[in-house]
Amino acid sequence: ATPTAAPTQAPVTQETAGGDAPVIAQPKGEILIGNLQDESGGMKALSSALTYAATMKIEEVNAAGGINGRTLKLVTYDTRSDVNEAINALRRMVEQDKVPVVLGPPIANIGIAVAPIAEELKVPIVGLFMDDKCTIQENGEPWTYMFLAQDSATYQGLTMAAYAIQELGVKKVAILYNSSNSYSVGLATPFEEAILKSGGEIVAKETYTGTDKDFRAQLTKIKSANPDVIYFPSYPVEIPLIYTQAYELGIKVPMLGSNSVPPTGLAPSTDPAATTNTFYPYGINPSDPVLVDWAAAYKAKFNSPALAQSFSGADAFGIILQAIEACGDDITSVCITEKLNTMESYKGFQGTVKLSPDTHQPIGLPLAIMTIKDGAPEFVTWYTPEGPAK
Amino acid sequence: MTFYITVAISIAISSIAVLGTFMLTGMNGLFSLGQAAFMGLGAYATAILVVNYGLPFPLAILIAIALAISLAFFVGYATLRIRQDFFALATFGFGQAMIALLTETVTITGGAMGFSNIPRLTSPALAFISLAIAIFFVWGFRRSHFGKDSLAIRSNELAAEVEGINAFKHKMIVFVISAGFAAYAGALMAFHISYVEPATYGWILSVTWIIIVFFGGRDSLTGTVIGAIILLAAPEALRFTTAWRILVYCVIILLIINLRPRGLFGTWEISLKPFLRFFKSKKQQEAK
Amino acid sequence: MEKAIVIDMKNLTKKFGGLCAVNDFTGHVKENQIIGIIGPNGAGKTTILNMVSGIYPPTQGEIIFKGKDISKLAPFQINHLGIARTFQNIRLFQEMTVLETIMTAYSWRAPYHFLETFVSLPRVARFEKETKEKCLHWIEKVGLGNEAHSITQSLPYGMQRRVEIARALASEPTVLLLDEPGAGLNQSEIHDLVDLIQGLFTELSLSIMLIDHRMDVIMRLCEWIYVQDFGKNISQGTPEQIQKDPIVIKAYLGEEIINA
Amino acid sequence: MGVPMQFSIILQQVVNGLSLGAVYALIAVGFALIFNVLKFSNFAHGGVLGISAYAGYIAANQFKLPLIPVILVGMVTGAILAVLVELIAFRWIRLQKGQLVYFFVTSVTMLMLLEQVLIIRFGASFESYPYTLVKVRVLQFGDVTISVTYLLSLISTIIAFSGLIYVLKKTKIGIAIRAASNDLTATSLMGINVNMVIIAAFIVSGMLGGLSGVLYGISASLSPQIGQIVVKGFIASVLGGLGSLTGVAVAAVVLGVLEVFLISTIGSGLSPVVIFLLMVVFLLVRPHGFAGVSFSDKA
Amino acid sequence: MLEIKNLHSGYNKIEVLHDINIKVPDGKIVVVIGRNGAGKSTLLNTISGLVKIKSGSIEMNGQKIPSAPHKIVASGIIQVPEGRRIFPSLTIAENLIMGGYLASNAEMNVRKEEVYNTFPILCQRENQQAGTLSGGEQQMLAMGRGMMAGPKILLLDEPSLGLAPLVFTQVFELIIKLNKERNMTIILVEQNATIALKMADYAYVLENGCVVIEGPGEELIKDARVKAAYLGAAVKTLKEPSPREYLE
Ligand SMILES: Nc1ncnc2c1ncn2[C@@H]1O[C@H](COP(=O)(O)OP(=O)(O)OP(=O)(O)O)[C@@H](O)[C@H]1O
Ligand SMILES: Nc1ncnc2c1ncn2[C@@H]1O[C@H](COP(=O)(O)OP(=O)(O)OP(=O)(O)O)[C@@H](O)[C@H]1O
Ligand SMILES: [Mg+2]
Ligand SMILES: [Mg+2]
Repeated sequence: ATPTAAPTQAPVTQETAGGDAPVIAQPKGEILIGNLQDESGGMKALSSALTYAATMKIEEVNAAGGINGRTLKLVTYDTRSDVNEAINALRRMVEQDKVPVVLGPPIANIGIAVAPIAEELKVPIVGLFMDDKCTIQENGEPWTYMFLAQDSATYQGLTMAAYAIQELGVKKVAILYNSSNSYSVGLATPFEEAILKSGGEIVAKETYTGTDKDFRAQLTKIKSANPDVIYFPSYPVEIPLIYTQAYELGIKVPMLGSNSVPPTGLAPSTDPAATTNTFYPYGINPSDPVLVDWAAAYKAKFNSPALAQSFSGADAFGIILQAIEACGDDITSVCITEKLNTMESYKGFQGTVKLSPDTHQPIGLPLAIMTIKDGAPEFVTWYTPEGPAK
Repeated sequence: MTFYITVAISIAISSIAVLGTFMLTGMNGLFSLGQAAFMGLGAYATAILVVNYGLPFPLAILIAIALAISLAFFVGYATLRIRQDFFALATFGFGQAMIALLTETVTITGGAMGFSNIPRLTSPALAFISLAIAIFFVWGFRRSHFGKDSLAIRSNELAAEVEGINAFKHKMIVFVISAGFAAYAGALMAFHISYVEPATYGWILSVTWIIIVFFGGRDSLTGTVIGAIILLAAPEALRFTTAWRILVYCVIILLIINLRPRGLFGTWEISLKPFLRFFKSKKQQEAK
Repeated sequence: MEKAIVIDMKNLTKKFGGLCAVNDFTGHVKENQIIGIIGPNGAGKTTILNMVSGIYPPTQGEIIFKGKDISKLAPFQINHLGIARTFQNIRLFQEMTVLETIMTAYSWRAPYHFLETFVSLPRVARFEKETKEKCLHWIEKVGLGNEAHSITQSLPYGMQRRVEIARALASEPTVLLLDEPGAGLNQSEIHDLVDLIQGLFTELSLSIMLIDHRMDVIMRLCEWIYVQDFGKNISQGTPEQIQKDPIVIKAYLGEEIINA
Repeated sequence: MGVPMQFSIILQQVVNGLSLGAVYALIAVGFALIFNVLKFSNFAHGGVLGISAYAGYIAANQFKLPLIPVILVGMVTGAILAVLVELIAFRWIRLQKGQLVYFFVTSVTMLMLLEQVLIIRFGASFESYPYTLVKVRVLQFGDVTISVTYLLSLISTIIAFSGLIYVLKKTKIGIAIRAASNDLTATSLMGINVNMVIIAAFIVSGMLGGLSGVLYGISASLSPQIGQIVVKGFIASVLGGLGSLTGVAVAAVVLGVLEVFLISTIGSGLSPVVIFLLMVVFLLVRPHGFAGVSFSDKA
Repeated sequence: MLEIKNLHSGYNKIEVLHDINIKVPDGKIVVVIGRNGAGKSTLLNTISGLVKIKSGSIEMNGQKIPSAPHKIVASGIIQVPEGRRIFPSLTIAENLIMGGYLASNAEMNVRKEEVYNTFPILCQRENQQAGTLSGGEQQMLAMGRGMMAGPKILLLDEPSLGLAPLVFTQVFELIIKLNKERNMTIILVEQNATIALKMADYAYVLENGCVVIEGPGEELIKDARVKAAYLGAAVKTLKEPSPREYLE
């Protein structure tokens, strides 16, 4: 049952000419937008960032009178980061609540798992699942209904490899990653390939799994391999631990991280001394005053600092809204999908995003390389796999 | 396929695995924290055989079950003779090892990314009929002398041994069957949701099945099946409680087990006798 | 005609850590014979029974059953050979009825494979039915006719002992090991018990090894008695000899034999 | 491996292993108290540990308390929680004479429940103890470094462990706790208030849980799933052997050292496989665990 | 003086004891005999607070005894339960400490000496796990554990169960000694009725949860009905008269 307000009319389901699945349409009343997130599982922190960002956007838009005079409503279902639950939730929000578009989770496994379901249900999903498999099928064609609103893991891995080789001038590289985490694996693999391709050497490749919190054994081993740099694409929980433990073991080489380092930096929880020599990428430049203001409002509202996923999540949601707006009165899954494919550009926190119709991923969106000074994040430069961005 | 059918299929498939746990933990008092790993094994093995090697689905399932059974035999052989908590520990270790294997053999399994693009071959009929057959199997097993042997071993293994029951063999049979159930459920599940990843099959899932068995009543097959349906449907049914749903789910379990320590159904079983009698009397009437 | 030896225990020794519970025990049971083992508490009587029934492997020595060394066999294998026992501390199955308990003793004779339970072949049901009848017979025999469907745990102590005996009998043994069947019974119940054992003994031509502290039981039933003390055999003989043996009186019976 | 490992690296790995073992040992001893005494695997211990870790975090972060009071806050929270767990999850079943297996079931449910409490309250953001809580974080011995939080775990384990052994072996209440584990009815016939004895056991275990929660929280940062580390306690308790806390502590340390050893040789990925195989072999060779007393029930 | 008045008790829905009236004067030995399942253990358990009273009362010196088992023990009533119920994983010494849980250390040491003097084997095996003791040894331990509490009233539930004849005599001598020398009040449930009745100051016969015969010990020994049912008289053909007849 849809808990919609009085003016809402029952959504209409039309049969398309050829396909077997109905087109989801919302001709009148409130516009429902699905939100497939983890609310009770291990990835809640990342998922909440998207929910919060979307909530802020919706309030903004509704306060300004909605889109084309229609207010928006988020239909959030919990996935518990479990693919089976995610599939059920997606079906439920599409079939029962008739949402014509869905904000997807920041978790690759769920992205991969729901891609064929989205295809079946013919409902577009815009999300932060960074793995290529989420948006591109095995035959190289994009999944019709899956869209990524930030740089892919491959793109990020390549960028960091390029930065390491070209800007830091390293040769011997060590990698430490979580082999049971798709995000971590998704970043480490292209990074490693790029390093090898550009003549670098992988002197140590260490993994950890699941809930590991102690990386001393791996770091000690890495230390003994004498690398020039350590790349560790990890989740936010692990990042401060790796910094601290590497520091405690006397590792002095630069540490290359991933976009999971919170934009507010690691202080006060991490000894600033442990993070003096580090670089990590970002979709945004958090020192941009617009973003600083937005982050402050975000923190005030949700009592939780904005994460990288908050910013890119806001962009993902913004892209959805722009597509909805472009559809005018024709709020159907078909129209929204088409508009997503043909969207010229979306001006968001990450810059100007244009989704490629071939990959359903942003085209050439540069990454901000960040460093940490005295415990505070600092912007260094915009970078792409091809080198510094113009 | 609509939402409700999809959910129903998931529940039916998981119930098959729960039935395995019912035999192992409910009837025989053996706690396996690695049951879910057998499910994972079944899921991956079938998926790989069908997708990568083009084997027919039924054959792949059979091979997967055979694989699970042989592994269960190995684990059981080493641990079923010794203390029961060792069995729990060894199966826990087995589960972790299985997940590690699935995660590390990236070229075959896809590792942490999971294994995707599995054709959806599990039809509703297949799922529901499989569950019905599984129930029938457990029912028959329990009704035969194996059912009584199970209880005897569960309550006093030494006395059972002394009166001629080969407890080790019995436990092995039960363990192997339950692993087969889990593997079969895994195969169906993989071809139902068309995607598998290693993380799904951790010890928590095994424990969830154990909880379901005790929730429904470890001495009641009816209770286990109904308990499975209730608890497997609960996360979906509780969606209105939003982020609180798993908490509410836990509270319900605690309440039931506290208030009815022998489970929702205790030792009660649905009996088919009244039905049979009803039909018989009808036939007789017709004959007259 | 000399009766054949059924169980031959040769130099049995059992050590628990530093404690020598049974020290070099040699003895035998013959066909259709009741022997008794008596001795002070902790003398190692139960331990001997435990070794014969396969619960503990002997530290040293061997147990020959009809020419076969059984000292390394598992309890269930020994049971299959035809040796059944009862326990001193009653060990019944929780939550099972008397009938169910006794039926489990037949399980191992079931002619079907576990896969057959799946297709529920008629012989599965037939076996169950036959077993049930046989078990009801045993239940009747030990005088629990009215209690077949009671949960064993809710029965009083004396009846639980009978359930144990019935369970042992249901194994259709040739040798029965009874560990203090008379404990917790009053004199008139003891009387019935003696009659019961005597009856079973003649009717089924059993060989019986009996442990008890009730001299009325031992003396009335046993043909030959072994007396153990601190793990060692201190005497053996017929009841008359034992009753008069000063060593036994000193170590075990005490000056006045109560109620013998 | 081409280059032979330098000696200091090996030494460092040994220290790493012992440190990890010390953390596991502290968790395991708290877990083993209930496991050995009340004879069931109390996974709710993980939940207690998790919530105490967050309680300590609030004390340190919001109220800016120094280390010792933070630890005390954690221990008190742990004790209170453990008692609550006993009242909510176990007491009622015990009164109805439910079997031990039910305690296992409710304890896991309780672990999930407490984890959900943390997810609902703290799940949306990442928290960690202020790094200033422990002033000196590492001790340096030549090339080898030792983390101070681990050292704290080690010291706490030793203190808690010897304290526990003393209490259980030498004090009346300790013996009563063990007696209660054998036979509740007979214990009450000794004039012992059984409920109080069990509460006492849970308080002690809860305090240990709280202590390990805070220390583990400091060294491992916080997440609602932090309590799942309790499985290490479970492993150590079983391997250690029923009835022997010493065995449990040894098993925990061995587990830590083994994990580090495997990571530094075959890598973390496949080490669970090796651990599983070793576990099976060990159980076959030593069916009574590391120090398990060979107490078999007598026929 | 312990007085049980119109006591009804039992388990859940089943009432086992019906309208029991028993008086136990201070310093006396009161014996309760009866068939298996007559309710003897239930009676002792009701006194100890393990089984809930359904109606009626148990009074000590005119005062109702408390209801929680551990409080009843504190008021001086100790039960040595049927089937020993020693703590198998504790050592013998620890079992004894548990017996003297409420006593002071000094008292405990004195009593422990006594127990060890009475049962020397317990002293030798002080540090053995009680679970590995033989049946009879466990019974001695259970008796010893009961003595540790220094009770005013000792409830003994079949103390001779599984004891070798020699020890058996010792145990009964001990009971008499405790009664005569310590002036301990004793309620004894025993299957070996002859001996029990010989030492009884007063005895009750329970049948199906009712007191059917009562009287001084020697009188009951001579009672033909008691003889037939409990003393293993040879004449088994004799039809047992209904209990009602005794009451008149
Ligand atoms: N599993 C065991 N571990 C250690 N010691 C044991 C074990 N089983 C028996 N013992 C010891 O062996 C000795 C003999 O025990 P056993 O039970 O055979 O005596 P018993 O002759 O049957 O005595 P009772 O007449 O009292 O039953 C005892 O001292 C007992 O403590
Ligand atoms: N926990 C219980 N639940 C239900 N019924 C019980 C329970 N314990 C005993 N009974 C029943 O209460 C009745 C009296 O038992 P009780 O143990 O008091 O007998 P008893 O006179 O001590 O017999 P025995 O000589 O065998 O020790 C019996 O019919 C028994 O079945
Ligand atoms: Mg014995
Ligand atoms: Mg009794």
